[in-house]
This record gives sequence, structure tokens and C-alpha cells, in this order.
Amino acid sequence: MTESQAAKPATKKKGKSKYDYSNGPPPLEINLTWCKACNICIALCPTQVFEPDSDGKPAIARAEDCTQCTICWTHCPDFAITSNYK
Amino acid sequence: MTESQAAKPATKKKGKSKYDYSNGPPPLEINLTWCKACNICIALCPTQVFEPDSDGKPAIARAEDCTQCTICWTHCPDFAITSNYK
Amino acid sequence: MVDTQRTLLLGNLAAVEGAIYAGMRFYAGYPITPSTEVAEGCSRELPKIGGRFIQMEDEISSIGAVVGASVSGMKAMTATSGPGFSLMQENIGYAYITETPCVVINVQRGGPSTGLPTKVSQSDTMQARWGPHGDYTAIVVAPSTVGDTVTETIRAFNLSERFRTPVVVLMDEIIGHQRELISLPKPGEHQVINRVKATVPPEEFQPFRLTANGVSPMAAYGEGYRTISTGLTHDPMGFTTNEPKEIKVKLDKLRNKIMDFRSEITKLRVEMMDDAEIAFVSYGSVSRAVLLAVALARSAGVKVGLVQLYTVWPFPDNKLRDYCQKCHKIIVPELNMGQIVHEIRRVMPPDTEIHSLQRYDGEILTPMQILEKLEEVM
Amino acid sequence: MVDTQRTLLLGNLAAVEGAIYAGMRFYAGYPITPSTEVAEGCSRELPKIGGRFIQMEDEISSIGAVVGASVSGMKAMTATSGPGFSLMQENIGYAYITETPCVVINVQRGGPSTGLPTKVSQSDTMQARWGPHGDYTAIVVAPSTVGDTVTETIRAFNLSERFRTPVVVLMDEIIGHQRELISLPKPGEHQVINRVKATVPPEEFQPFRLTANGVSPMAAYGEGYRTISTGLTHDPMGFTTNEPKEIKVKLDKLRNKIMDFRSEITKLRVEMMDDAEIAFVSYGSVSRAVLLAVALARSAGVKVGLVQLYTVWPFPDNKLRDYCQKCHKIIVPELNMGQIVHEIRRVMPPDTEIHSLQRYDGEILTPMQILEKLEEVM
Amino acid sequence: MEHKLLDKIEIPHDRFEIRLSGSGGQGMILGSVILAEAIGVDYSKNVVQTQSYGPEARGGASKADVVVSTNEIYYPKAMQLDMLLCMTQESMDRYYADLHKDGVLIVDSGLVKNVPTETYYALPFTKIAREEAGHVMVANVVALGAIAAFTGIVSKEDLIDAVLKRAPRGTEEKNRTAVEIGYAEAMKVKKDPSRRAGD
Amino acid sequence: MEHKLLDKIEIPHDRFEIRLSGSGGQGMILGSVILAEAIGVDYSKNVVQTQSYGPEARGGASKADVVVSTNEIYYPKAMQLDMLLCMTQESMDRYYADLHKDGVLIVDSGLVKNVPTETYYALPFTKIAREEAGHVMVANVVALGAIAAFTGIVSKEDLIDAVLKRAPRGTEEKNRTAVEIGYAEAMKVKKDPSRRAGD
Amino acid sequence: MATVEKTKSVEKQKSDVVLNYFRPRKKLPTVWCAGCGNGIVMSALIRAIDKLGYSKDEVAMVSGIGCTSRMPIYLDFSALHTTHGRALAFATGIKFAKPHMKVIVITGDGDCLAIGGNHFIHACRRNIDITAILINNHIYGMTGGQGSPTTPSGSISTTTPYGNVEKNFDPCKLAEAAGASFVARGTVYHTPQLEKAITKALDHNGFSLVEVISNCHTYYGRLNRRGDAVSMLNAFKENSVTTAKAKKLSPEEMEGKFLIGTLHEDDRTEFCDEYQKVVDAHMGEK
Amino acid sequence: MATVEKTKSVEKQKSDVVLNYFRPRKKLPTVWCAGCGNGIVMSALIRAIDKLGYSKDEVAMVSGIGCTSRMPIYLDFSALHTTHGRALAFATGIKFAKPHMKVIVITGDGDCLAIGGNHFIHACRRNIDITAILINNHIYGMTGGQGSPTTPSGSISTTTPYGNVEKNFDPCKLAEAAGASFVARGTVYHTPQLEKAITKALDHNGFSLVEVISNCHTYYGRLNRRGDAVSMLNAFKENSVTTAKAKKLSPEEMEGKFLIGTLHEDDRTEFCDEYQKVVDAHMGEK
Ligand SMILES: Cc1ncc(C[n+]2csc(CCOP(=O)(O)OP(=O)(O)O)c2C)c(N)n1
Ligand SMILES: Cc1ncc(C[n+]2csc(CCOP(=O)(O)OP(=O)(O)O)c2C)c(N)n1
Ligand code: SF4
Ligand code: SF4
Ligand code: SF4
Ligand code: SF4
Ligand code: SF4
Ligand code: SF4
Ligand SMILES: [Mg+2]
Ligand SMILES: [Mg+2]
Repeated sequence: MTESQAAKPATKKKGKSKYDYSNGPPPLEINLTWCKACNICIALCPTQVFEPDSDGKPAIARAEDCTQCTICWTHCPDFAITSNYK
Repeated sequence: MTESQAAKPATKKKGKSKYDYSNGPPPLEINLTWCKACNICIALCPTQVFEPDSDGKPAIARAEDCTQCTICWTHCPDFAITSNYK
Repeated sequence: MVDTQRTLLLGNLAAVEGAIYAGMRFYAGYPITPSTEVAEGCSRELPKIGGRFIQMEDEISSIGAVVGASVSGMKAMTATSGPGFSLMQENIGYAYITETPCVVINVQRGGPSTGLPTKVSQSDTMQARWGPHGDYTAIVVAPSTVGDTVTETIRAFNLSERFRTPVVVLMDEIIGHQRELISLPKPGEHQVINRVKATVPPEEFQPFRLTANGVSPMAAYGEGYRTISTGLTHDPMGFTTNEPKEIKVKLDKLRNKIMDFRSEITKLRVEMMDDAEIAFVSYGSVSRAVLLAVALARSAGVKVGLVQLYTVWPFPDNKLRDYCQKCHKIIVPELNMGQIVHEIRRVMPPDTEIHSLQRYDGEILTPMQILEKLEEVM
Repeated sequence: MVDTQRTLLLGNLAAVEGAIYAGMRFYAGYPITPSTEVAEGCSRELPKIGGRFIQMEDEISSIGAVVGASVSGMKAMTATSGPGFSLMQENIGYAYITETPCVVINVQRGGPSTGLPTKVSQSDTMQARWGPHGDYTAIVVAPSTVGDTVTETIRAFNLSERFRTPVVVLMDEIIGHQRELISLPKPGEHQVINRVKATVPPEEFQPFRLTANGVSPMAAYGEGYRTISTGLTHDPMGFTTNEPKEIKVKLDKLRNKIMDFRSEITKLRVEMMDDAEIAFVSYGSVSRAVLLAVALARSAGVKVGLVQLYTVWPFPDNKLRDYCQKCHKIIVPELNMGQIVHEIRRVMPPDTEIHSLQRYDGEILTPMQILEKLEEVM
Repeated sequence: MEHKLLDKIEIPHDRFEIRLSGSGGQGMILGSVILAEAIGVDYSKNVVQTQSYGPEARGGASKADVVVSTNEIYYPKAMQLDMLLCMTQESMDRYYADLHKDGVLIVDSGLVKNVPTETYYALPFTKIAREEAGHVMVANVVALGAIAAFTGIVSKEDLIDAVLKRAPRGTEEKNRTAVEIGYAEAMKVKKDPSRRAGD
Repeated sequence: MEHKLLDKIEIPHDRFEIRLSGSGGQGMILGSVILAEAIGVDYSKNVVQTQSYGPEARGGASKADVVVSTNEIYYPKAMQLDMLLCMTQESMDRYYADLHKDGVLIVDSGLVKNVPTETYYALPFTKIAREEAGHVMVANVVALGAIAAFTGIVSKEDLIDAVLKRAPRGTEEKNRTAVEIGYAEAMKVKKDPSRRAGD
Repeated sequence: MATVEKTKSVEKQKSDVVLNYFRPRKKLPTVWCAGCGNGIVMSALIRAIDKLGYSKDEVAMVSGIGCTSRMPIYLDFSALHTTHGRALAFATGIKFAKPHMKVIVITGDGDCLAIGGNHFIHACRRNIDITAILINNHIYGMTGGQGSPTTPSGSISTTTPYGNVEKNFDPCKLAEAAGASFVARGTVYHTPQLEKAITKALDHNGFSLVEVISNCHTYYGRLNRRGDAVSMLNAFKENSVTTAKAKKLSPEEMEGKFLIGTLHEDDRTEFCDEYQKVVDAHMGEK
Repeated sequence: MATVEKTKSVEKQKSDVVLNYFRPRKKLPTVWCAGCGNGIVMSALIRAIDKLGYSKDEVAMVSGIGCTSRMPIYLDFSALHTTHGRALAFATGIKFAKPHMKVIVITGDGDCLAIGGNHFIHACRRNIDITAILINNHIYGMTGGQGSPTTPSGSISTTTPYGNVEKNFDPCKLAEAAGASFVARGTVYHTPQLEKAITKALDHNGFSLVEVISNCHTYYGRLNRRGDAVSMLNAFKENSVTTAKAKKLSPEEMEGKFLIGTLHEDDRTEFCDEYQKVVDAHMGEK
């Protein structure tokens, strides 16, 4: 895989990310030990990337929609989200 | 003596008081026990009514010049001056 | 206010109930764990009875406002814990010298400094006596149960009004944060003492006059007596003085008005001391563990008893000596590194063995630990 | 700084000279009579040696800034008197628990409260031991002359750095406001102790590690060790803890690091005690009157001596017992209503007669009054 | 160590000590208060309630104790629990050691999976609350109902009165139902020894 | 009262105690500091200087003491004055009682009118300062010169050195003159017993 | 003669009104230095109180520690001479306990703004009906001339021997930002205006501050070569500008001058009044 | 693959930069409630520090007592977790002793403005180069929801059960009036702006304040029916207006809204710098 393949912006579609994660790691890493299930990331993500799991913690449900907008991880009060791309 | 005689404004003269103290009590009463000889009254009197005595305390030297302007007694920090007229 | 039937009451709220019963109508304070519920309770209850609650900007101003309210005529109190109590020391000293009645509740937690905000301790015992600078004499009472807290708070106000002096109620996290089912006292059930008011004509009034019982009548604001209270050493008129003789008179007054009436002020609970050979002496929440330990030891035939100090300061020298005269051993369990034990050493005859039982890790002494100590000492 | 030839020095400025000699380069304070000249002296002298003086907004922030400067690596002090000392108690407690070296000078005046700003007293003696809430152990030294003030201030800094703890210098208005001709110590004349610095690699460093001598090496800011100091009870890493075992370890450390080295800390002046039957025990300025009284009494053939406490706290139990073992009577002159006398009662064998000689009217005890007491006791 | 004195002493059974434990949001403290008030309707009983304070109380482990006695309660803290309710695995692990060997253990079987004994009562309080009482918030009240049934320390009627006194306006029925269901489910388990453990 | 011990004791004469007294603005404190420094040039002498603090120091009565001894000075405060300077009537009235019966009394004869003894030295220090030394402010220095002459506790030269060390720049000559005049005038009085009292 | 007697006493009233307000049995003169501005403020304050016609019993006077703070000792009101910096805290207790009293706080720049700064901003914030008279002499007088939070940058004090490196507060600006609803400044030179400012402040319902620029010639004056009381008073005259006049001046013309007059006034609700509403709403509840 | 690895780590840097700043051996998660704004501020602060490129050794972090004040415990800087309200006093000692260090104070609305109000205004007055991050959640979180000096009038807290009768401070206005030379406000909703405001504050020489409007849903939110963390964050979005936008709004449109952005900036001289001049002028004198 070359640099250009990983996380390349795809064609712009409304509600769709310009990144293509199909060949790379998931858009984000979530540290479930630190996450306290506050729901902020889930609620604030503009493209509804997350669904709550049974503990109320974020599960990446629509990776392809992640635009790497930074909103979830700059708002996570428990430093539980890191991006693999930005 | 009638009211009108006591402390009647005389004809206005520059540097002269409109009061005539010749028949009444002196324009001001000075409590020398409280006075601390700060010099404020002596210095601030616009018509130089006072001269310092040997202790530096105010002596009424030119009673006739007192215009009852209130300056000396509103500035006396030791409540040592009261007016007999105003 | 909750009604007088049996109610499950938090220790900190028992202090509120006791205070209101005693006539407290003014509270100023600053929140701090584990005393906060006292403030919260007052903020809820006082408006309902026309009283006044104010949350101040810190503890220094809290005791300041309390003194202000008291000199102007109200019964007033504040509550705090270690860090806040340290901050109050200067103004508590002001209340001593101006002979202003008021009550300061210290719900003790572990120290020093921020220490252990949610854990129990009795480590402010010496501070309650010696915290402010200068010479004065302190009255300090210490409840051990939720029920006690009601009655000791009433007593604190009574002593405060009777002797014109601040009184400290030394509670602790265990008492403050436990709930007990208790019946609140009915009106008239306890005596309520009010300060002696000025009656002489204002021009004759001396706000700090020496009297037979050492306590000067006090005038409220707005009643024709316009007095001055100052933290500078003063004469009977309240006027500042630098005269050695007048200074001595004032300081003697502060001591004698209390020490001459020590027996009226000191209060002890005495359990199974008649034939006791070994005595426990304790105060505050730890007394309850001691009570159980004593009961258990008695059941095993050990001649042991308890003297519980409801008044910690002034220290009840004589009463304690009397009750313990047959004891050759005294065990002093405290939730600190050994504080009141030094007083007991000072007071008791030289041939009495004094044992200090200390716990200072944030936990309460258990009856078992107390029994272990008893066994060790026996 | 004045040069080392004989110079007429005000007591309060002697404290400045001693402190600078000991390496003090940071002063934060708030003016208060009769300590103000300490601040004024520092404001003049420190810039000349690259040190720092700041007048803070109050006493609470003064001791706060001092602790801040100390943890970051400087030797720092403040000076105050009764009311300000009361206000400092909370943050002195913070210095105890965070084991921060610093020196607090209390130039005592009459209390309680604003009391007697320009008059002498020794009534903060107990407060210096028990003022802050919680359990801790205090080191308190007390000079009696202008010369002493230099050396005791140096000693205070040395003890503070040696034991990582705040040290209180208990002066009083007489010492602070008298001038004496003294020779300032030359460089090297007195030992100057500096805190033991961290040397292990940062990742191994434990800022509150238990060591053989109870004292943990300390890291300054900006030197690769990034530690945390907290007023919450903490473990050897400085991390807050609620674990009973860790709590006990911390509190024991605060006590043992001092009490295990008590003999190194306590210092006494012993005069004519070899064959003394009656001893005076005193501290601070009153000791000078006692010295004269003892000399005069000796001249009249009375076997009397003096033990002067340069270290008031920790109380020198053993040394005092040793020196006074042949004395059946001890007289304790104090400029208060009787404070340290209780400690002496606690320490001395039961058959020793202890007499308290008190003066608390703003004046110093005169040699004649001391002799009168001696005569009364004899 | 040999204890001449201690070995002679037995803690008398004039006390009944109950602990409710779980996590911060499960209402253990309120539960203990209600329980204490319900028990206290009987004037012959003295009751002391204590609880854990501090950071734990805000999210982590939470515990609340109720000590009941017909005599003066000298020592206010629990010494050996006669009954322990565990609503989380963490509280189970932490407090089991405090339970008297003959004490009653009650667990939320939906949340507590490992129980270090075989004699205990298990009911899925949270699940019951959600599914049968209308809201997961009343799981503590369901548990109170069960405690009444298992221990008999308080009557169902007194418990319901106490619960209703504390219930926010509008939630009265939900709360009454919660007690009833908890009580009923517990009675079933109690009567059916085969259901004493597991779920 | 009978004092077995006290009657036996006599305070040894190894101390010389000096008090300068007057009103707030007369520079008594500075005077005592200069005097102490001048005396201290002699390394065999110990010197302690004390003064009154407080509101008095700001305008009313003011006093400053210097205790001199060749031995260690145990007690720093004056007990029985060997010399008393009074620059106001008030200070005269207040401090005369503290003077030893054989002590030296020196008064500003321009300001102190009633002296309760006949044996004392009188010189109009303030007048001398104004008229002969150029400024009323140096009256204290004139008095220091006189003290040196009357008591011999310090040499004129050491005194001048000490005065000059403390003199504000530009006032050196005025101050030197003040010492000289005070010293000279005192010497005249001292030599002429008929002038010891009165003025 | 009778007529003269009467006239005399009537006419004399304004200048000797202060004599009616001295605390019985307390001896004068005051402890203050000759010429200290504190006495000038005291007499303006008394005239204002007299003009407003308060009975002596309805006035409480509270102070902290400092030269300034000695004032209540001399006056025939209920008085609390408290600890350094804490006057407003004690005063809050009095006012809240006795809302019908007029509570006046006398305080110095050190007392009010150094150690007492927190109580100051909080009294402003609460807008509790207390009138604070802050006598700003730019120094700690009582303790002998140390720098205060109003000592101008560059000025000498005994703790700023090389010139003050700190900035100074503008107490009026601070009070307004903290929430005070009446703020005025006067000087001991401008006695009629001072009397008026104090009158307005006392009459205002809410927290009111009157900052009075005053002279401590003994320390501030001496250390900074500002001469005696008279020179300092005259300097206040020269360096002050009324709010009205200031509008016509350019920033350059205002350089080195300070404003006098009413600087801020609003009608925010008062603390005790608001609390009373809570009591009225909940009184008698169980 | 190598290329990807590298790219990944480079790109990841900004989101995981905070991980590089945790105090070694200190365990996470934090003590804070789920969703507490404190963590959001902490991560913005770290990004700002990282961006400015300070070495860890040159940063000192000081706090008082409160939920907020626990922050320095988690971060790998020299840290002082002091007594309640006193952080700025201790910080002043550190900064003055070590003027080359970047001193950051983390404080809550109670810590900074109630008990600590005096140190706050004096730090502003001195204009000492400290950056104070004031996390304003309008309540005392740590002690369980009592009113603070920023609790809005009318709001419920455990000590204002009938609605707060007091007025609240505007900390930014107060700081400016007291003399702070940089003042900004942000919220935990506006994370990029917050990071920028903190960066500017840190970069400023002089006292800088960043007030951060934050959520204590556990107490303030619950007692005042403001919902959970998410609803409170969203409310911050709706109720805030940037300084730029505010210029275009009428007073009516601004009603109930608060400003965010840089509110004040000036270049007054800094305290330590000024003191250094005194040292330079007098060093070595006798
Ligand atoms: C707690 C405390 N700290 C310090 C002092 C000492 N002190 C007394 S008055 C004062 C300053 C007074 O200055 P200011 O308020 O300006 O009043 P002024 O004397 O100038 O009128 C100080 C620092 C004190 N009495 N108490
Ligand atoms: C001297 C003192 N008084 C009171 C307290 C109790 N206390 C701890 S934190 C706090 C308030 C915290 O509020 P804030 O600063 O707003 O921080 P938050 O918890 O909201 O982040 C209080 C009153 C204390 N620790 N010390
Ligand atoms: S980076 Fe933005 S789009 Fe991607 S998950 Fe986070 S909030 Fe959603
Ligand atoms: S914002 Fe963070 S803590 Fe909150 S749910 Fe998302 S990952 Fe978990
Ligand atoms: S009233 Fe006026 S004119 Fe008369 S003496 Fe006083 S100042 Fe002079
Ligand atoms: S103003 Fe007053 S005190 Fe001053 S000199 Fe005149 S009368 Fe005397
Ligand atoms: S020292 Fe200053 S403020 Fe104090 S009385 Fe004298 S002139 Fe007034
Ligand atoms: S109580 Fe409030 S401030 Fe504290 S951690 Fe929880 S949400 Fe945050
Ligand atoms: Mg001043
Ligand atoms: Mg907050």
C-alpha cells in the first residue's frame, strides 16, 4: 500500500467521507477502558459514524462516513478516541 | 442686639467679608486642645484670616475678612473649628 | 423543620435541628466536605422560619458575618471542616476577645491540609483549643451520635449565650454522615438560654463590665446602646487600652468567666465506672465503639468502664480525676496520633498508667481493636 | 547586606541577615507590626543579591508564594505576627503534608485578635505547635537576643532543608524591636545545609519515598523531574490515596522523620545547672531577664540555674529531664497565661514541683519579678 | 496470637446488619434510607444508616449500611453483615468478605456473574425493573421488595409507605409496583429452594 | 513585705543605662541609635538599644534607651537609669521616676520648666540648634554632644564619626557643628557648678 | 440677647454638627497625625448622615484595621472595629441580620483592596446595601508606610525602596466590574462635593462605594517628596477633574489627572430585598 | 508498508498528542464524571502546549481544590495541587522564582472566584505572566452542587434551593478591570476556538485568563433541568456569540447570549520583567 492509497479522499458525496478506509485501519481507535460512555462522540458526530454498544460506548457503525472532522476526539472528555488518519 | 445686627453682610468689598463681626462673637471658635497645628486652615483660608500662634495653631488675626466660606472647618481634620455664624 | 416524631436524620442535619431549636436564625458558611449538609440544611430550613442563610465567599468571611449577626442581636452559627476551620482561626480569636456568642461546627476529616476529605478523624482536637493566636479560653463540645448532635448543639448555643463566647462543636465525618432514627425534642423539653441583655440606662452601660459571674450583659444593635467592639485589647467600655493593668483585667476576664464555672460547663457520660479498674476515656464518634467494647468486656468479666467527654475543653480535670480515682489504668482511644491523651496525663495522678490507642488512617477504631488494646493493657 | 564588622542591628533585621546567610533568596510577606522590618529589610537587601521580594495581598498568599518558590527550588521565607500567623495556618499545614522546606517567622505580640500590636507576648507558643488542623509534627525555634536571631534563623533554614519541613521561628516584639551591636557571621563560620536533591533517573524518582532517615530527596522544577505535590494524603509517588495502609505510612513519615531525630533538632542553653536545686526553664526574650535573675540569685548563694529552650518544638523531653534531674523545683516564666509549662508538667517526674510565672499585660517580666517568684518558691 | 480476652467474647446477636452495594448510579444510598425509615416505623427498633462518601459515591463503587437493633446501637458501622445486596460484580468482589457466615447474600443475577458461594438468592432486579416495573431506575426498589421478603426485617406494607414518602411526584405507582414485584418474585424464590442460586 | 532573698541582692554596676526622651518629632530614636553606634566603636562594650513603639512613636511621647555594659547584657531593658535626657515636660514627668538616685539628668531648659530635683544639667538644646547650629532639627545631635561631655560614655570624636555616618548628604557640617556646640556648652556647664541647674 | 443666642445656635449647627456625634466618654483628640485626611472625611461623613436625618440607633459603622479604620471608635453609633481586611464580611452579617439599619464601612486602601479584596468584590457582586467609604491614601499608614495595591507604579514606600514595580488598582473600576450599583470618587480637598457624594451613596439602595483620595503626608508624602498635608491637599485640587469637565478634555489633557464625581449608578436589585422575597414565599412551610 | 506506518504516525499525531503528556505511572481514567467538560479542556490545553513546542520541563501546572483542580495530577509537568482558592498565590511564587517557566493555573469558578477571588484580582493587577484557565461550570462540582459566584441568579443549587438570589460575576470583565492584559472566553463545545484561545493566552507575556464555559451536568445540569452533557454542550453552542458576530447584533438579539473569543488584550509591562530591572540596577550594591 502506498501513501496515496491510505485514507485518500474519495469523491465528495453528501454525508459521505472523502476518505476511503477500505484498505487502511479504521478511521478511529477507541479506548474502551477509558471511555465512560458519556455519549458525546455519538451525539456530536455530524455523520453519525457511531452507534452505542450495549454499555453505551461508541462502536464504529459507519466508518465510511467519517470525514475526520476532529469533532469526536476533540470533545471526548476521556481521551478515548484517536484518529488513525489525521 | 437683634438678629439683623449680628453677622450682617456688609457691603461687598474685595477680600473683605460681607459679615460684620464687630458686635457679635468672633467669626469662629477654635478648640486649641484638639487642634494639632496641621496648618491646613491657615493655608487654605482664601482671605488669610489666620496667623499661626507660637505653637503653630491658628489665631484669628483678621476676623473682619472671614466670609464664612466653610473652607477652614470642613477641612479641619480635628474638628477644632466651629463657626459662630454659619 | 421536620416534625418531632421519629425521623431518620443525618448527623449534619441534626446539628441544624439542634441549632434551630436553640434559637439560631442566622447561618453564614462556605461548603466543605464533610460538613456541607449543615449549610444545605440551613439554606432549606431557615427561610421557612424567617431566618437567614448566606453562602459567603470563604470561611474567613463566614465567621465574620456570623459575628456581625451576633453582635447585632441574632443567634448565629457556621459549620466547616479542617481547612476551613484553620482559616477561621483569626476571626474566632476576634469573637473571643469581643466576647461574642456564636457557634462553630467543625465536622472533622483527616488532615493535615486537604488530607482526606471523606474520611473520619479527630485530629483537630488540640487546634480547637489552641488554634487562634494569643491567650483565651475555649469551650469545645463533642457529640458522638446523631441524637447527641441535637442536644450538644443546643448546649453549645446555651453555653455560648451564657458565657458570651464562641463555642466549637467538634463533630466528625462518621457522626456527620450517618443517619439515625431519632425523636426531635419537643418545645420546652430542653432549656434554651439567651444572652443577658443590657438593662441599665445607655449612659451607664459598659459593654465589658466586670460582673460577679464574669459575664457582661450585652446590647443588641438598634436598641439605644451604641457600643464599640474591637479586636484591640480594651477596657470595660470597649475602648482600646495599652495600660498593663487594664490589659490584665481583660485577659483575666476571658479566662475566669469560663474557668470559674468549669463544673457548669463540663459534661461527661459515665458508664460502668463504679467498680472499674480500667477506664476508657474518649470523646466523639469513637465513644460508640468503646461503649460496645466495654459492654463486651464486662460480659467477659473485665472491670472496665467508660468516661465520655461531652465537653472536651475546658478539660474536666476534677471530674475526670474523681471518676477515675479507682482506676490504675486508663486507655485513651482517639482517631488521631494522640492529642487529648496528653491532657489526661497532665491531670491524672502520677501512678496512673495512661495508654494511648491511636488510629489515623481514615478509618474508625472498631470494638475489636479496642478490645485488643484492652487485652494488651490488662 | 551590612558587612561583617560589628554593627548595631535591629532584631528583625538580624532575621534577614541570618536568612540571607543561610541562602534565603525569596521572601513573600504582608506587613504587620511588630514584624514589618523583616519585610522592609528583605525589600532592600534581596535585589542587591539577585534575590526576590514580593509583597503579597495577604498572609495566606504570602505563605503560598513561599511554598511555590520552595518547591521550585529556592530557599524561601515569610515573616508575620499573631493575626497573620493565624491566617497562615492552613497553608503551613500544606507545607507539612507536602514536606516543603520553608521558614515562617512569627514576631509575637499580645493577643488574642488584634490585641496589642506593639507589645510583647509569647502567647503563640501552643499555636505554633497545634495551629493547623490535622496530625503533623512541628519544628519551632526561639531566639532570645539579636545575636541569637541570626544564628537561630540560620538553624531554622538548616532544619527546614534537612528535614523537608516548614520551621517556625518564634520571635517576639522585644527581640524584634531591639538593636544590639553584634558581629555578623563570616562566610563558613556556620554550616549551611541544603536539601538533598534527587539523583536517581527521573523514571525511578519517588518524591516522597521512605528513606532510612525519613527524609526524601527533593527535585527542583525544571530539572527533569516532574513531580506532583498535593495537599491530599498521598503515596510515595505523590499520588492521592484513600488506602488506610498508605495513609498511615504517610502520617508516620511526617512524625518519624522528626521525632526519630529529636536530639539532633533540640537545642538548649544550660547555665549554672550543675548543682542547681531550682531550675528556671524559659525561651525567647524572657530568658535574658531570667539569666540576670539567676546570676543575681547565685551571687546571693541560691543554687539556681537556667535551661533555655532554643528549640521549643519538638519539646526536648529527655534533655530537659536530664538537665533538671537534681531539681525538685522548676519555675517557668512565660509572657503568657501559662503555655509551655504544661509540657514541662507532662515531661518531668511527678515529684517535681512546677511553678508557672506568668505575665500577660504587654510588658516583659523583670529580673526583680523573677527573683520575687524565686523567693516565693524557695 | 492467643487472646485470653478476645476469645471469651462473642458479639451478641442483638444487631442486624444490612449492606446494599452497587455502583454510583444504582440508588443504593436512597434504598438504604428508605429501608431504614421503613424499619424504623417499629418504635422498638433503633436504626443507624451509613454510607460511603467520596469520589466512589460519584460513579464507582457505592455502599450503604443499615444497622438495626432493639437495644441502643453502640457502634454505628457494620461489623459482620447479616445481609448483603450486590448489584454489581465489583461490589460482590469487594464486600463478600464482610458477610457473616450465616448471612444472607442477594445478588442482581443479571449483573453479577461470579458468586463465591452457593447459598445465596439471585434475582435479575435490573431486568425486572426495566421489563416489569417500567424503568430501570427502580431496580433498587425492586431489590428492597425482595429484601423484605427474604429477611422479614420489615413488612411489605411499611416498606411501601416508606417508598412512597420518598418517591418523586408522579412515580408513585411505578414504585409501588416495583416493591410488589420484588416482593413477589423473592417469595417465589424463597419458597422454591431449587431456585436459591443461579439464574 | 520582708524579702530574705531580694534584700540580699544588689544589682551590680556593670551596666550604664541611658534614656533619651521627648516627643515624636524630636529624633530621640535616631539619637539613641547614633549614641549606641558611637559607644560600640569600643569593642569591649556591649550595647543594646530599645525604644517605644506604637501610636506614641507617631507624635506623642517618645523614648529610646541605650544599655551599655562590658559584660554580656542579660536584660535588655533599662531598669534604673544612669542618665536621662528629657526634651519635653511630658517626658520629664513620665520618666523621672526611672532615674537612679545618683543618675544624671539632662533637660532642654527651653522646653522643660518643672524639674523635680535640683541636681541636673540644663541646656536649651532646641534654641541652640535653631540659633547656633542652623536648624531646629539637629537639637537631638546637640544633646548627644552634651551627653558625651556630661557622661564621658563616648568620646567626642567617636560621636562625630557616628553622627556623620547617619547624616543625610549635605548636612554633614551642620551636624558636626551641632556635636561640637553641644559638647562645648556642656563642658562649660560642667566646669561651672553654679550653672548646673536652672537657665 | 435671647434672640442672638438662638440665632447663634441655629446658625452654628452645620459647622458643629460633628460634635453631636462623638461617642460619649471617648476622649479626643484622635490618634491621627496632625493634618491626616481621615478627620476631614469623618466630618464630611457626619454632615451627610446628619443631613439625611438618620437616628444614631439606625446606623452601624464597621471598619477593619488601619489608621482609617479607627474612625468608628470616635463616633456614637453601634460599631465594630474588626480584623484587618474583613470589615465588609462582618458588615454583611450585620446588614443581613438587621436589614433596616444603615451599615457604613470605613476602610483603607490596604484594608479594602489588599487583604480585604475578596470581600470587597463579593459585597459589590451581591449588591448588598452597604456604603463603603474607602479612604485611599495610597499607602499603609498604620504600619508605617508600606506599599498598597493603590501605590502608584514607581512610587517609594518602605517595601518598594527602589520604586514600586507593581501596577495599582482603580478601585472604582473594580467595584463597577464586580457589580456595585453606586460608585463615586472624591478627595479631602473637595469637601462639599465629598459630602454630597457620601449623601448620595448613603441614600442609594444597593452596594455603594465612595473612594476618597486622601493624604498620608507622614508616610506617602514624606517618602515621595509630596510635602505636608497642605501641599498634598492642593495637589488633589490640581490633579482632579470632575466627570462633567472631563467630557470636554482630550486624553492628553487628562494625562496624570483623576476623575471625581459619580462614576457609576444603576438600579440592580439589592441582596437583602431579594432574600426577603424568598422568606415571604416560603415562610411557614414544613 | 513502511511508508504507511510513517504516514499513519505522523497523521495521528494531533489526535493522540495528549497521550504523550500523561504523567507516568498515574492511572487513568480520571475521577471526573462521564461527560465532564474538564477532560475536553484538558485535551485542548495539551494540544495548545504541544503546538507551542514547550518542553515538559519548562511548564509548571498549579491548581487549587475542586473537580477541575484535579487536572494537574494527570499531566507530566511539575505540578502543585494546592489548597482551595490559593493556586494563583502558589503560582506567583513559582513564576517569580523561576521566571523562565511557563506557569499555568487550572481553576474552577468556586476556586478562582469565591475563596480565591483576592488572589485572582491581584494576579491580574500585577500582570504576572501566568495563564489561568478558569473552567466555569457555574457550580461547586467537587462538593456536590452548591452555588458559586457564577451561578446565575435564579438558578437552583443545593444551597440555593429556592433559586439563587445573588448576582453572578462576569469573570472576564472583572479580570480586565483588575488589570489582566489578556482575556478570552471559550466553551467546551467550541474546541478549535478553545485551543486557539489557550494558545494565544500561553503565548502572551503578562497575566492571561481563558474562561471556559463548561458542563457540570451531574449537579448544575441535573438541578436546573439542563439535561446531560450533550444537551449542555449544545446549549453552549446556541447561547454563545463570537466577538466578531456580536458587533452585528442588537442588544435584544444578544439577550441571554454570551460572548466568546478574545475580549481584551493590551501590552502592559509584566511583573517579573519589571522586578528584574530593579535587580539589574541594584545588584551588588552594599
Ligand atoms: C491579618 C493582619 N495582617 C496585617 C496587619 C497589619 N496591618 C494593620 S493596618 C495595615 C495596613 C493599613 O493600611 P490601610 O488599610 O491603607 O489603612 P491606613 O492606615 O493607610 O489608613 C496592616 C498591614 C493586621 N493588623 N492584621
Ligand atoms: C478551605 C476550603 N474550603 C472549602 C473546601 C471545599 N471545597 C472543595 S472543592 C470546592 C468547590 C469547588 O468548586 P469549583 O472551584 O467551581 O470546582 P469544580 O469542582 O466545580 O470543578 C469546595 C468548596 C476546601 N477544600 N477547602
Ligand atoms: S472524526 Fe468527525 S466524522 Fe469522524 S467519527 Fe469523529 S466526529 Fe464523526
Ligand atoms: S466521548 Fe469519549 S468517553 Fe464519551 S462516549 Fe465517546 S469515547 Fe466514550
Ligand atoms: S470660614 Fe472661610 S473665610 Fe472664614 S476663616 Fe474659615 S476659611 Fe477663612
Ligand atoms: S485645621 Fe484644625 S487642626 Fe489644623 S491647624 Fe487648623 S484648627 Fe488646628
Ligand atoms: S500615618 Fe498617615 S494615615 Fe495614619 S494618621 Fe498619620 S497621616 Fe493619617
Ligand atoms: S461533579 Fe460536575 S464538575 Fe465534577 S466531575 Fe462531575 S460533572 Fe465534572
Ligand atoms: Mg492606606
Ligand atoms: Mg465549578
